[in-house]
Amino acid sequence: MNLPTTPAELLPFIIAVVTSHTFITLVIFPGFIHLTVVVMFLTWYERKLLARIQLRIGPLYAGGPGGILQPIADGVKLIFKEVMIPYKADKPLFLGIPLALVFLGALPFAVIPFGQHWVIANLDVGLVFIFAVTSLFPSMILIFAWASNSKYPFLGGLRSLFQQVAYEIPMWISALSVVMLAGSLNLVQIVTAQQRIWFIVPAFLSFIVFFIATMAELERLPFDLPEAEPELVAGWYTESSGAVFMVIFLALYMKLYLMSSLITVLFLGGWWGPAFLPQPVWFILKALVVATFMIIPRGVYPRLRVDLLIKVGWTRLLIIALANVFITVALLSTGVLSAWGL
Amino acid sequence: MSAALLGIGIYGLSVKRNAIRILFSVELIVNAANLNFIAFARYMNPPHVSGQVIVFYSIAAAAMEAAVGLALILVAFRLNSSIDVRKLNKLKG
Amino acid sequence: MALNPWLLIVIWGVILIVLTGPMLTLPMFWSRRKPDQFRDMPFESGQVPQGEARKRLVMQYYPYLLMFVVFDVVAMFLFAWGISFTSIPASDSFPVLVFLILLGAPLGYALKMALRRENW
Amino acid sequence: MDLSVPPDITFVVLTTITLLAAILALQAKELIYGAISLGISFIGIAGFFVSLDAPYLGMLQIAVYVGAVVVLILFTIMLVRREEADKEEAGEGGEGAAGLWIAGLLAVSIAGVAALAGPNLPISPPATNLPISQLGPVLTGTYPVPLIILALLLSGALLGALVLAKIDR
Repeated sequence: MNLPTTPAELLPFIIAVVTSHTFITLVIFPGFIHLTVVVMFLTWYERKLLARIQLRIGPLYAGGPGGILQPIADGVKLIFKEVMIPYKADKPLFLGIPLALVFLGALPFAVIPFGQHWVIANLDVGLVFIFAVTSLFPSMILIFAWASNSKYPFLGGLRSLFQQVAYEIPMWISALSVVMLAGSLNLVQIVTAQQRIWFIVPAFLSFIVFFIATMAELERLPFDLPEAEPELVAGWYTESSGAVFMVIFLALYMKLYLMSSLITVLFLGGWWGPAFLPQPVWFILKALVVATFMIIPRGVYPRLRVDLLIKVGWTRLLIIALANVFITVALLSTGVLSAWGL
Repeated sequence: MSAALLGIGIYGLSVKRNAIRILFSVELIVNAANLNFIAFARYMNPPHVSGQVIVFYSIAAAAMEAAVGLALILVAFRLNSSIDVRKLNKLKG
Repeated sequence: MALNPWLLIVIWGVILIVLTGPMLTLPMFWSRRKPDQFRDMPFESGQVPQGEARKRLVMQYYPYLLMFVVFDVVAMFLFAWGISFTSIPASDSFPVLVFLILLGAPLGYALKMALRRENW
Repeated sequence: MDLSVPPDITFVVLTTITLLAAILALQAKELIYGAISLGISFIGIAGFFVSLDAPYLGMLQIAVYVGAVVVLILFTIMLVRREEADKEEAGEGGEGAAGLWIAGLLAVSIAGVAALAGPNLPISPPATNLPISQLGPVLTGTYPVPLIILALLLSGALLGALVLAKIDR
């Protein structure tokens, strides 16, 4: 297929581009539209679920069954609200960082395989790519907190920084055992290796560590100190309003979905499932189940104290994760797992 | 390209007075060297992975250098309440 | 038609910028622009903010940050070893285990230092 | 569809980003902006690594430099923050010019040597990819001793930085 030279060739060219697999993966299915829909669904889902836990009704009036159109109403409201930029705030950073957060939250979806062929970029270093991109979040948050020139965001940003920094390492090291089992960093190959058994079985300990670390990374309760309402109002995004708030909110839910997808890929067998449903459906279902388990504690648990939180991350989780590496080494070299072709 | 990066780094190293900026310059120089390692490893015939391994170590060492350097800056700041290297010329704090 | 995956990631990034950028740039057109000293005041539960917001930080958690830098590097090394664990001879894994054990000592010391609050 | 980007364009774009960000890192008025542009410059270099068939190192670069070192730098900037520390250094005039000359001469001479030697370098075809899985065996099999030395270096750096940063009471 060549680039069009005459106007007559333009229309067939456009049709060919739009119907090509690459275009569909980029824009429609694992791409932009799918992401937007799922993230909007997640915001509604979280509110509804929490409401049920607390014997409330939750969103109801925005239209659709159970007020499922609530996110759209929220979005329209937030877009047309006034954006307040605090006095003496650093304006370019204050506006730029939220966009960067959404960008970074959505960028790793390029390498997450939603099905055998439903992946935007089949990258050889996919897992490390995700880790590299997510490791940019702490600095972004710190800069945003600094830029808003206010005390609550600054304190919240600091807490967030240390929390994410403390839990990133256990997260990586617990993912290491999965990498050792699969022998690859390519997420497609990692999922393919789980055809016979999901890695949650041979790497159960690292699943636990990864899950807890993920919760902390996402700043969800019981780890939501950076946005502890009684102390810090809304944490590092206290000063954001209107569209800025909407963008940050979107970024946070994007990250929630990203982490659930990552857990699905690493431990829950990705797209594998009985054949009566297509692969992407299985994937999304699993990711939503993981997200549910991440949301539920928010309705149930109190939060920890900040120094205890960091201490737990470094002393317990890191040690468990490192021990887990040795366990995996032992499992692999004794050949216990050879029955599953590992 | 790498040479230009090195040039910027050396310029910063020789001119700037703020210790943190000097650290920036050092990082830039190290990165220029890394880039050369990778490039030469890539254009060797046949391409060889040793260059990448060296850069692996180099990145680790540079990260450690940054950590220690920043700790030193902190100490200097605490002792002198300034991070201007031209004021740090006394041996006694 | 196999495109280079990195190129695809770049395209994905461009799509993201193009489609998410307007979310924040468009509202700027209809948002109020006249500065207002009272409405733009940082939020402090209704109090008038006092003093500088960008305070100097506390040292308390600095050692954790140092540990982060060190273990970031360690984790990347472990990944490089982990992907090929099953394909290399067991004797080659030995240095890595020594590497890990060697790092255990400073980790213990750093934790001890970090947990002692009066040091910072 | 022929959508492969010629390597020259990649090179030009990455060079522009990296160099501009590097210059900005040293010249920005606020240290925070300096740190951010340093991060951008590192990302540009990571882009170079990727385009030179070393994607794993590119990711390592981002994770270690942008993820960890820049955070450390930001934190230190905020720790030592004073009004004076933010001001752009005064009185750079004469020395600034001298530094520029030295740096310029050095860069030009290196570039000159590279330009003279460049055509003689054997350029291997880009088809031969370096698989990332090769990195591990070489790391542990061929170079085990540096690995141990690196462990000692890491330990030493961690301990040294801790002891340095400690407040003596």
